[in-house]
Amino acid sequence: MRHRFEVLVTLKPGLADPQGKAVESSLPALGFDDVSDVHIGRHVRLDVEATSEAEAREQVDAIAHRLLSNPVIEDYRVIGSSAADEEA
Amino acid sequence: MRHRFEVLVTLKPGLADPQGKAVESSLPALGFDDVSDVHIGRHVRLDVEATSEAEAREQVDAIAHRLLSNPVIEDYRVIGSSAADEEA
Amino acid sequence: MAIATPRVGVITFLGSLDDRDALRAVATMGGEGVALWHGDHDLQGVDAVVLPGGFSYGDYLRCGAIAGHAPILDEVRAFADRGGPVLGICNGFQILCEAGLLPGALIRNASLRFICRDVFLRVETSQSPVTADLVPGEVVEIPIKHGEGQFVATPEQLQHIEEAGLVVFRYADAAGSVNRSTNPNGSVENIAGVRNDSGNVVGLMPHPEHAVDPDVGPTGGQALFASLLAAALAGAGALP
Amino acid sequence: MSDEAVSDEAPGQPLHRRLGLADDELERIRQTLGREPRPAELAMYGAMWSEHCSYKSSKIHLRTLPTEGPAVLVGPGQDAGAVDVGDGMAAVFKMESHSHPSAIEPYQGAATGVGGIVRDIISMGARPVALLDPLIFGPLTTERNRWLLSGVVAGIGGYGNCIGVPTVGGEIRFADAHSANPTVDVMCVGLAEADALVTGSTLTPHDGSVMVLYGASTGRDGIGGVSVLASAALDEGSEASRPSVQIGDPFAEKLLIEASLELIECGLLEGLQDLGGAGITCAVSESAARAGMGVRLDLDAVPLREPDMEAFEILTSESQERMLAIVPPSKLDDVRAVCERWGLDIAVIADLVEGGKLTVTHGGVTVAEVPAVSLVDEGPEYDRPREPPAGHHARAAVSTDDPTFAPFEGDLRVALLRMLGAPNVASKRWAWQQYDSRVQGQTVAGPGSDAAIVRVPGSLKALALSTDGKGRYGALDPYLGAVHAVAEAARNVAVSGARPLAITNCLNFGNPERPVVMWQFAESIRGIRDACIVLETPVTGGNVSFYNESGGSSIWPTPVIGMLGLLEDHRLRVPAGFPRSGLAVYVLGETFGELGGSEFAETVIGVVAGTPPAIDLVQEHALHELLHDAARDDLLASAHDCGDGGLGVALAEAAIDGGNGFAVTVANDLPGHVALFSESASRVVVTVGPEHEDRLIALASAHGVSITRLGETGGPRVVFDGMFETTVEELREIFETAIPRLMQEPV
Ligand SMILES: Nc1ncnc2c1ncn2[C@@H]1O[C@H](COP(=O)(O)OP(=O)(O)O)[C@@H](O)[C@H]1O
Ligand SMILES: [Mg+2]
Repeated sequence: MRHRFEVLVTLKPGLADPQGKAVESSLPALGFDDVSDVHIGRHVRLDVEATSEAEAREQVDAIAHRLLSNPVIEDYRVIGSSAADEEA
Repeated sequence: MRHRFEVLVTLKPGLADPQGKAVESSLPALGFDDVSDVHIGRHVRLDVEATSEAEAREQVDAIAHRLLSNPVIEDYRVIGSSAADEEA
Repeated sequence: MAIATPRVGVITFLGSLDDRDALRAVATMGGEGVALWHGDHDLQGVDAVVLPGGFSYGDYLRCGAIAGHAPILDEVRAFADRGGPVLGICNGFQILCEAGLLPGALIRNASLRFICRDVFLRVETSQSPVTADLVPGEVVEIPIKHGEGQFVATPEQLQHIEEAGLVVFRYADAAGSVNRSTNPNGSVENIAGVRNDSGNVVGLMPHPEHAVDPDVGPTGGQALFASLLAAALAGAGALP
Repeated sequence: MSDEAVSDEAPGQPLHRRLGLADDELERIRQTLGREPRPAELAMYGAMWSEHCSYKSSKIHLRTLPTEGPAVLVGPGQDAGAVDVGDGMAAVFKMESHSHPSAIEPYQGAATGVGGIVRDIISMGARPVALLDPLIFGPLTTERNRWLLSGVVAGIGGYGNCIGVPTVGGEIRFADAHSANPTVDVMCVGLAEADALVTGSTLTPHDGSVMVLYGASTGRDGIGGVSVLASAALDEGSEASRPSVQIGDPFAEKLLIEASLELIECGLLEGLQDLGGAGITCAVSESAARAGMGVRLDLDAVPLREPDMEAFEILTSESQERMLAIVPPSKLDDVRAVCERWGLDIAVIADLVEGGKLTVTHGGVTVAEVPAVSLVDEGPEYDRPREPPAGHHARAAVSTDDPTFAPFEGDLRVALLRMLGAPNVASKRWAWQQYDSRVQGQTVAGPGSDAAIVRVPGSLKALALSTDGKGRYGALDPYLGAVHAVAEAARNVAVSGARPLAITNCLNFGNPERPVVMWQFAESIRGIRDACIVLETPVTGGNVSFYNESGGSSIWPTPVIGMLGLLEDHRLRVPAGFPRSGLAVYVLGETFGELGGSEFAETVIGVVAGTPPAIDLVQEHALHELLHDAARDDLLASAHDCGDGGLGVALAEAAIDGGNGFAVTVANDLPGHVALFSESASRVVVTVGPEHEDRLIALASAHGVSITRLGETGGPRVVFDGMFETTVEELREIFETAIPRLMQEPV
């Protein structure tokens, strides 16, 4: 069975985030004065063929750890397909 | 009150996604043979000060549309703080 | 007795761009350049290894991330463990960080823009294969050309990097003074290049291979390549 | 295929019209086929007979251009032109526009523009060695124009930097008329061994050979891009064409470069073609027509990025980063091995057969069956009506609105500073510092010099490259605008000490169906022709970009010229800046009262009016010969041409560039502001050591070029004797910070 996951990769707190900073500092000029703590990371969506969701998730976890994130500077979390549907 | 949101920005379906392709084709060499449809986008986290969550979300929506995404080639969706806690 | 010519391997990854330039620089400085291929498990018995600049795999995921898993990295790791001199330039530096052979990481320039221009680097240590012939405090002029050259590290890493003297170069001015205005990309502590604990692996964002031929740029890379060739001749990386 | 699938614009229109085909064009197709065309066939003709692919409105004019000369190896008609640079080497070069896509998505539009022109160079069998990017935007006073400039520059850098081809030059100009339609042209230059050039005549495909598509898979990118994007003005359709924005993949392009060159080097190919406008249809039909053969094309063999693509979509998709090779079956395995090594997918999509028919099957059904030549060579050709704008002839006589005759009471120093800080003149470092100009290690002089100088690897020779357009002049007089563009491009090459060899061009115009635009076009062609004949720089190729109009108003008629010159020994290259103090400053050429269309008129007086400067092409040519000989004899310490802003700006730029001031006396009969800022053609500021002054004067007189001593270089001060003085630092500050300030960035 095919399982769809989303992986959110975020910068570890405290590290420089030039993109987040750039977005944050451009907001007031656009009329958004009440926004703070903007951080930019990566979003990865992928499908995994596996017999169970647990097995698929294990693979996604390994991929996220080994390739999609750099553990020195980034954290990640995996959202299963169900969570992905919780969209606004 | 302060509300935390996450915005997921993804390429519109049908557009070429060189980033996703590069990741996808590197996976077999790492021993992951069962992964397909890899797509890479951006993840943005931000805090908004507003009297209600609805008002805050409205702002996030406007920001996502005007600044965080490029509507010509990207879609976005907003995940409220509640959904953001649904993490694996 | 004939003087041996050091053999310096330059790895081509998919998306490497300055690989030919690095080979040419090795030759210009009197070494023999040997082209190596990312997919091979073979360093062809070279005396030193250069990971060149470029955009391996487009740097699409994260600079150096995918190349950091290339088959040849196993050999580079073993070579480095034996003490062989390894130099990562720009994308090569990013790959070495991703592969865990050097501390820290490189993220987008503070300006969010690609920058191509000449910079001055202050040499911080002579304990590295590319600075062995230089004296700390000396200044060399070399071009940078990168979009993701901002060096960052965790606080613990950073403390170790500074305490153990792992910084090899800092962005400076012509007089060697290091400050915010001489920092082109926001790197923490103006760090332009670092080494590993044993000193034989070095990475830097600037491009010494584009600074050996006076007709096309500054010449601050000459001393670095001369050092690297000398280190290669010492043969530290040879198999027992 | 339903009609709806092709386009949902202009519902109610018959299919052929929605594909951009006129009624008489449909009739022509009926006659060729002897029957009603099938939908896929209509899509193919629609793409191939579009203005973009067929040059139907421009052909009869382009034919009048001089295309032959001793150095020309390959003239117009191939993917790119080629000139002999000696030692068995050929320089291949071409320019193309990506203006329409850049107006919609500046980053990707510009990026894919780079990708497209680079593939043209690869398909000639040449290694791309340099990029140049002439750009024109609306004023930076609006957020949209700033966004366009940022995006385009980032896109060019993002793509060019990632494929390892240095961006060594270009230009950026600003004009209101380009606000809605920015002009984004890109030139690529490559090098190949002359006898290894891939052209229709060097490689011959055989019956039974196959066509191999390699590189990216095919998606719904830019479907109808040819007919919709390039052949219709942006007003309609720009919303609708959005989903077809193409995303560049420079990493794939880098692999294409390496794999393609290796395939050629190993002798595995019988033909090579890039995929650009009109996608597979164009590449397959052109290859077939060129070989005088037929093709059986199987669309089911094309690797698709999206499922369920219709035949017409696969046929006209403009997905990027794809190439088509003709391969004899015996070499197929070797080709596959090379591509695999470079991580590229390949697919055999067609067989070459006797005859001239292009047969296309999809899902086992024949969807098209047309003579290949009919797509390529038998498209319509139009001699569209031309008409000068009202009042043009009146203006050609001495015009009273010519700013040359307007009195000027202002401060000359302030005027000079304002011009140095004007966006057209100010340093474009902000842009070109975002480009890797060093990769490949051959850049002797990159952006910021009059001509870029790129060594031919392994030799002392170097290519000298410049791109120039003269928008203001062209707007006032398209003939003169074109002549000046060629002359300035050649002069930029000549001041470096190089000899101009040949040009490519990109002709940026409005809607050719408007008689005024067509007149502008014809006048421009006439100007290019006259200038290229006298300056001995034949035209080796080019590109026409029409329909640059919105809401009924067109861009300025802007032919952009890409000049390629040769420097026999790069060590003799002459820099633009004053390299040291104690040099004598001379100006070569004569200054007349010519402020029509000048930078002074626009920036200081606030008008774009008058008659552009006259130009004597024979005199211009003599100037180039003089510069060449003076450089060869190593007489010159510096040379910088007088362009926008005339002598005053040229002196200031040379001082800023070299970091040395000067003291000069600009004495002639003209009023001060005219003497300083007149833009009379064919002038160059040079410096010489005292020991060479006599020889330079003698050489100038031998060439019949007037020479005037102005003063000397040295010190931090800039002195215009009897007029005003300032400092190099003051000039530099304004020149360097103007663009960042306009972009509202910290300086
Ligand atoms: N978009 C650009 N890309 C690269 N280089 C540029 C660009 N715009 C300007 N330059 C460089 O800046 C310098 C000055 O440009 P310009 O004023 O147009 O020169 P000129 O007046 O001599 O034709 C040239 O070296 C040119 O190559
Ligand atoms: Mg010039």
